[in-house]
Amino acid sequence: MVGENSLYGPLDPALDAGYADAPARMGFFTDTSICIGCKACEVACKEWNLVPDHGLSLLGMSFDNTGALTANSWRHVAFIEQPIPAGQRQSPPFRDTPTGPSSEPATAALAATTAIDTGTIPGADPGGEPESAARMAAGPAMLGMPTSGLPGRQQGREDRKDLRWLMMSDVCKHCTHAACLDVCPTGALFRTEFGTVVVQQDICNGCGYCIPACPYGVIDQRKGDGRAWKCTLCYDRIGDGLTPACAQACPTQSIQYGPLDELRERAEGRVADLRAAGQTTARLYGHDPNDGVGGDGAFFLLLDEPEVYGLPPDPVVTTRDLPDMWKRAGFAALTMLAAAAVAFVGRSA
Amino acid sequence: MANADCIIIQGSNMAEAHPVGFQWVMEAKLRGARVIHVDPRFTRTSALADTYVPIRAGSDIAFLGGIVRYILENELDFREYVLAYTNASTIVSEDFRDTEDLDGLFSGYDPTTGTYNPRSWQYAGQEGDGARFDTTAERETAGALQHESHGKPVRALSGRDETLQHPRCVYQILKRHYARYTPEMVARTCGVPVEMFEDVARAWTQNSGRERTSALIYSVGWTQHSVGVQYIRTGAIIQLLLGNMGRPGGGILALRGHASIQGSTDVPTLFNLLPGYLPMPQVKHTTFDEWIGGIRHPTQKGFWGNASAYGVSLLKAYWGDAATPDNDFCYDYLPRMTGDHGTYRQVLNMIDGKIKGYFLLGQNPAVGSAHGRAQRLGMANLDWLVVRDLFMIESATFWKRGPEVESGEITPEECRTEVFFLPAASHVEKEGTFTQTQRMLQWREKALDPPGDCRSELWFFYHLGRIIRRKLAASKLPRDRAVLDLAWDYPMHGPQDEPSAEAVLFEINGYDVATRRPLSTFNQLRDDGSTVGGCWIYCGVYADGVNQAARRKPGREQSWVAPEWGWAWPANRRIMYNRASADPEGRPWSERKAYVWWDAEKGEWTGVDVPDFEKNKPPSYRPPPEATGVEALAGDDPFILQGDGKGWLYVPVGLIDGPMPTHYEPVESPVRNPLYGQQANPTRKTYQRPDNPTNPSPPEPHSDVFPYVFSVSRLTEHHTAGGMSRTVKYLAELQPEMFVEVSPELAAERGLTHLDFAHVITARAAIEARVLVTDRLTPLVVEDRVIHQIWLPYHWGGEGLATGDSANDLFGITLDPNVLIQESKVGTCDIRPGRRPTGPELADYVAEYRRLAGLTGDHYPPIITTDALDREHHSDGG
Amino acid sequence: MTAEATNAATPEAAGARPDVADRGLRSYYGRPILKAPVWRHDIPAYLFTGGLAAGSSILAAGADLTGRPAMRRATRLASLAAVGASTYFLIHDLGRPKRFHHMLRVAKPTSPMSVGTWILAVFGPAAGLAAVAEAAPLLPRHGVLGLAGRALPVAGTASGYLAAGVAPALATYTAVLLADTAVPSWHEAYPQLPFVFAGSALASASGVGLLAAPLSQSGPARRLAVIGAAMEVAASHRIETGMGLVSEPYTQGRAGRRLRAARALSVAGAAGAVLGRRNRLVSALSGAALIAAAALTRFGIFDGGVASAKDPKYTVTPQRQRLEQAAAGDHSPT
Amino acid sequence: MGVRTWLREWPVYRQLTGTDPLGRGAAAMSPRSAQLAARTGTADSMARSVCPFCAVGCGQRVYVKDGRVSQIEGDPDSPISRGRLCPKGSASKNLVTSELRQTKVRYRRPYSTDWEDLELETAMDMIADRIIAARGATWEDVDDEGRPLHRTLGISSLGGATLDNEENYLIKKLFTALGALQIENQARI
Repeated sequence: MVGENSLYGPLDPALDAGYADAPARMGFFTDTSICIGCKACEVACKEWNLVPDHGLSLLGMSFDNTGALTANSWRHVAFIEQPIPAGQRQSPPFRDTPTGPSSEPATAALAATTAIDTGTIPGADPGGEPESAARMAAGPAMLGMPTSGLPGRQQGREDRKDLRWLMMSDVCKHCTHAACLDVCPTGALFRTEFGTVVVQQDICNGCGYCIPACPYGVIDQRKGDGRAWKCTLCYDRIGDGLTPACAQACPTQSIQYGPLDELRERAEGRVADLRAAGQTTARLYGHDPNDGVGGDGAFFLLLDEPEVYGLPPDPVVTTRDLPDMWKRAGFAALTMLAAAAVAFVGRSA
Repeated sequence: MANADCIIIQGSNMAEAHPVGFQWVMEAKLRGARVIHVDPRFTRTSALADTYVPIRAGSDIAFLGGIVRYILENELDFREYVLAYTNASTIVSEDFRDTEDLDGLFSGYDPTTGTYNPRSWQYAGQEGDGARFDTTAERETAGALQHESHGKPVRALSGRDETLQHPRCVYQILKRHYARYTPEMVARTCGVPVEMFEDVARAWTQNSGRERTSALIYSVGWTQHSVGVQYIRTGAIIQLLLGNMGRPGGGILALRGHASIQGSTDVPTLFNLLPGYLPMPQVKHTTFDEWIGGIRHPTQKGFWGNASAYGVSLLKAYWGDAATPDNDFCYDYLPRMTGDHGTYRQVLNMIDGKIKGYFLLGQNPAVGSAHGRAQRLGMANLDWLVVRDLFMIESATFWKRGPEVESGEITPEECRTEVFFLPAASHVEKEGTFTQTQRMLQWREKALDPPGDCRSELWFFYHLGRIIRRKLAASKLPRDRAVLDLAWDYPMHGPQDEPSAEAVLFEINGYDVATRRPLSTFNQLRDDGSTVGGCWIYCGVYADGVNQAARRKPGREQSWVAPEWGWAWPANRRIMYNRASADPEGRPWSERKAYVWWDAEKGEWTGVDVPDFEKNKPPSYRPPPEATGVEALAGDDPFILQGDGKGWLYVPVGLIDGPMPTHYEPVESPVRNPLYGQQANPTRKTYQRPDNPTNPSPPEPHSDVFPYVFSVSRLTEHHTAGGMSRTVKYLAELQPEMFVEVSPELAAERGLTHLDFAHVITARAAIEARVLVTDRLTPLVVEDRVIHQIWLPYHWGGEGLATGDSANDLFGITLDPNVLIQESKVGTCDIRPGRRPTGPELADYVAEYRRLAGLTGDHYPPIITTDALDREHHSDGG
Repeated sequence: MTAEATNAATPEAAGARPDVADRGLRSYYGRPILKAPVWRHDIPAYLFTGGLAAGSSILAAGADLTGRPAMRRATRLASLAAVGASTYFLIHDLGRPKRFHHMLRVAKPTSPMSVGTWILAVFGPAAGLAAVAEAAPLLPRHGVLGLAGRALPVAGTASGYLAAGVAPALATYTAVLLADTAVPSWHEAYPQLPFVFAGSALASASGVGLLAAPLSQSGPARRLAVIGAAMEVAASHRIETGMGLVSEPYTQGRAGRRLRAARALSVAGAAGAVLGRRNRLVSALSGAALIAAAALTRFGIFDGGVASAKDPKYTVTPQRQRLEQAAAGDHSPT
Repeated sequence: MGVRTWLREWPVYRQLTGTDPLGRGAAAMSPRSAQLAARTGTADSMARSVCPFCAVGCGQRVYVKDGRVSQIEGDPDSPISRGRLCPKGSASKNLVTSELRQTKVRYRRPYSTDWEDLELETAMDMIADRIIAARGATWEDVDDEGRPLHRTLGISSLGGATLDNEENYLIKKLFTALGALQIENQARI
């Protein structure tokens, strides 16, 4: 049903997509604070969905050799090493050890230039932004200590106080307002009764429009195949009451699957616990129905700013402005006709 | 484990090597447990721990010894538990001399054999028993492996001092032994800052006792050392002193790396063991009785009292009707050990051309074993080699590809080894049981038949035996009787004539010969030949004719102990020695930690687990003086497999390198032992020959040629030698290339750049890898100098999708004297930027390093580096 | 690479003092957050031909109305050729060209590409018939064909007007097509983009008129050339300067070069159209310039967007600023 | 297919007549999506197995369809693993179905530079002959003091840590009867 929030704002996507009596909206809650970076999610996903391998390339991005979400990697585990104290740690490990400056900013900057052939288009390009990569690795610690700059500036012993190793399993966000779905000209991308967003491979003709439309850079085109691919939240499994492959495999339940409402509740509690335990940087990402995409079907608990994990800090679905866009186009069209009229009326009569 | 209040993980990278097991650590953490990780390198385990403590590889005993001292000096031990359940109060012989007196040696050392005479280590009044223990032979035959299930035989009765004040009681001896392991000494030796050490000591002790328990987790980070067994012993001493053994949330958890590595020692494919940890006879055991006599002490307590029944039942299982009381149940058919026949001895014998044929069964020593070069050269000098694997592994193609072929040391045209590659069945294409790391047997159902020529080992060995027996059928040779008399008919099924695994499991379980009724517990085994039992500790897995290992009652439908999932030995007990979870009177130490207890009304032991104790023996039971075996166990002797029913803080007999753990430097170390004049384990097993050089260590000169400490271990994404992961595209791509991790400080010192190539050199080999510069490695101050450590994964080789040099090529061969496990977790090396030389230049390059290190001719590092012995002789008046 | 990257890691090279560095851009190993468009040259080419077809039909209708047969003939044929090319480009760009007809499965107002498909479905045949009608004079006077010959001009005129009616939509929806993406420099440009495309559509069509029509008939084309070029230049100027950081990609690299060239050619073309009104050659040259300008504009705009998607800073920085402004009011953690 | 049904299945028609005017969900659903189901549900058989990698012993469910393994995933019933698997365990299907997996006996004769094919029966027979020969050539009956040895040191074996207990039992039983003492496995490595 078309409603005022059909393009922006809180919404029950399944109802909006015409499912009269839809089941509860299902989704993922990925708690990065208990992720052990084992990548079982990446493998379990590929095994179930028969996704091709993404190729052999050592990226030097800590233990991340996948690089990004692509048509051939529907789960991607990010690794970030930061020379700062992790909130829970009770004694700084490297205190009194003869350590010099941290290497992380420099290694991250080098890693920013490594190339990957993921067998997809555009896949995962090297960024050419070594400086921002360096700042990612430096971590937010300096905010707390204004005197020190990026680790690496200071010299001498006991420079590295501690080490924090962030790990996060990224996935398609299954947005409430999914730009990829709305711009799809064939209806290949569609909303399921569970509120998830799926590419129908018997329909997709590889027009590629969904790819620049996604504010998270998730969906991607597979070389040779020509079609667009991404996480389906295991549409075939959840239809049969099974758990998606990645969530079932996850050894520590960093990836949790269930009704979105329950997950959001659980997540709020988890953040509170972590904050109480001293993890002041813990925050939720994508859980808010009032955000730019109407809330994500797959949301996260993060320990640092979103962009550090390769996520946009404040994504807004492009179709929010679509009505304005059509209006502007309309003006331009009328202007064309007017211009033509003027041109012909001129002295011809 | 989820019930622990504190979890100390040391010598293990659990989150990476055992991710799914790690879920229980995370659960405990969510319940508020403190998780501490002690490791040379910051790993994915450290990332999830509350506290990470960087430590110098190979200095764990110094660290743990420091904890022991902290406990004893501050009297933080769980005294009631210690008094009741350990040998703390036992008085030791007055002849005993400690490392305190002998600069790192214990009394009884014999420089000629490099072993101890443990006579002086015995309990007071039992010195004679030491003589029954031939340490030299014990070392050669890795005798200590039997400790997997029981201590060495000792007599039950011995003097005790319940006040623990007697200067020669175990408690005081322990206190004196560890007196010098002060926090400052720990800092000097391990590079662990004092306050970090004290933080760990505080957490460990404060989370132990009546109300709380701490768990200790280790894995091959501890076992693969020249003093590996003593690492574990030190952990055991701490857990006994703190009363954490046999209690929920406590104990020591050994994480093992292979699906059935526990099973492969229970039902061993090891030269020195027979099923159920019965020792393979030594040549001196000419009769059955001598053999059994070597296992059990005539007056000992405990379940090993019945060793003869276990032995006879095994021989009956092997030779069936041919085994009779008259012929000692075919005891003569058993081969005899005359020394070390271990895998590394074998490899060196191969190089020397003494071995004709070699079977590799799902094993890839060319990559997975220490000193890969020796492994490959050995295989290149065989008559024939049989490789059974899923994939074409490096050990099958050593004659075609590999470093030696590259360097010209092996050329196919001149390599005589005849190689058979037989494709194996995968785990889904055969049925059978795996024994996992907590001794649980789980039955695997068969999903489908193996493809093509692929077959199970069960098929291969059954039919191989069948063919050999057919070929020998006419033989009159006495040596062939053992083969022809073998009980070797198992039902077969399926298109491929697969033998029945259940029939084999039935035989392992054991049955009554007359009725063929399966036995339900090893107490039913007899030594009169009336019972068959293929592996006594597994007796009960087929109780009531039901395959107990195949039980799969969903975990959520039973208690957290889940006794109806699979079957654990012994007798389906999930926590061994769990009698210790109750106090001497049989009451739980605390409600919070209740596990099993004595139910006075019913007159039986009960609880959430199967009591690891005789069901109806009351706590008050005291055995008659003449009693032996099980009967001799008192109602408060929880350690039912130990000779005296107690937990051993001090091991009077059974260990080759001393009754108490002592810090020795790794065989290859950049520093002098800060604690004693004795540098390294004086009883370590060495093979001093030119093709097995050892990097020099202090006090030897030239140790600076190999200035860095290196360690190797696993990644989550790969499995051991990579045969099951580098061949799998979804795993290969996750860690596509061999790499080496270095600290930024070392990178600066050696000019190494992130992602560029570097190569690592030891006296054995030089290998190359891509550099990962990371803060996860940190230099440490040891003995007032900076020690750099580097780390490499050992998964790579020349075959498969992701290929690279093998880290294990860097190691030489030096073994722990107790179990003959090699030291492959720590060594010294040099690292240089750029790729290693190739072809013949590679060999020259390594040779040049040997020359610089003075490793020319046949000079080898001395075993003894203290003059304490001479001094002792003089004091004894020569 | 190594050296420079290492330097880059130090704040000096990052051009950041510590306190600034903290709030400076951060990213995941510098990798893009967005996926750049996978479209090849077909799409910018289509943007151009689509506009050309649209403009031409408008001009053709005007010429028809005001009795300028030569100009009518030229623009109708140009329109058919352009819409033909458009169809080719659209199908050729598909990952699965054989499935192009799946575009007709749905009609989605939320999808500019779907809307465009239906627009083309109407415009194409109409423009085609109008062009075919130009063949009427070639037909024999008598018989069935003769009948057709007499009917065609009427039908041509009718369908010509239909095409002209749809044409403005065809010329401007492509602006929405680009703007309705997460590509920062395209999306932010959505208010101006339709005018850029409308203007250059008119300019390029008048270019055809100037090229093909005799001086006597090309008056309107000249006026339209000036108006169109003016619209195009004015609107692109605002895109290149008015959007802060996300304007940057339009001024740098290939996009910058192409847009600067386009502007020069537009101005020259418009000037030539006016000044060369008595010179066939000058007129033809300015016509060609206007057509080239239109093509370069589309390619330039396209390149600018792609560049903005490939660099995380164009994604993160504006969003950060938005958040900081929002947080300026309340300090509740995000 | 009549024009009618064709029309009724045309998403545009469904958009105009149904509950999904924007063509986002119900109207756009394809026939394939409409009857999509998990392939575990349609498997011919399911075997309860155990992960072959490390020693934690995680439960696995192995699904077979048309004589091929169609899926391997964690067994939620297992109290050890609760249905979870690490990346290696999760890659088990790839392990058993890998194109690199060897399914034919390969034979390399002495001094040869390459592999050749060999029948399984022949290979078994050749290996049996070699064992008997090696055993005969290296048999030790007694030591120099006349004490029984009853063994051969001419044959070695390494492996077992990834094998079943039943397999290890037969290996030890046969080798022991043959007097082949030098049986070792990963436990010592």
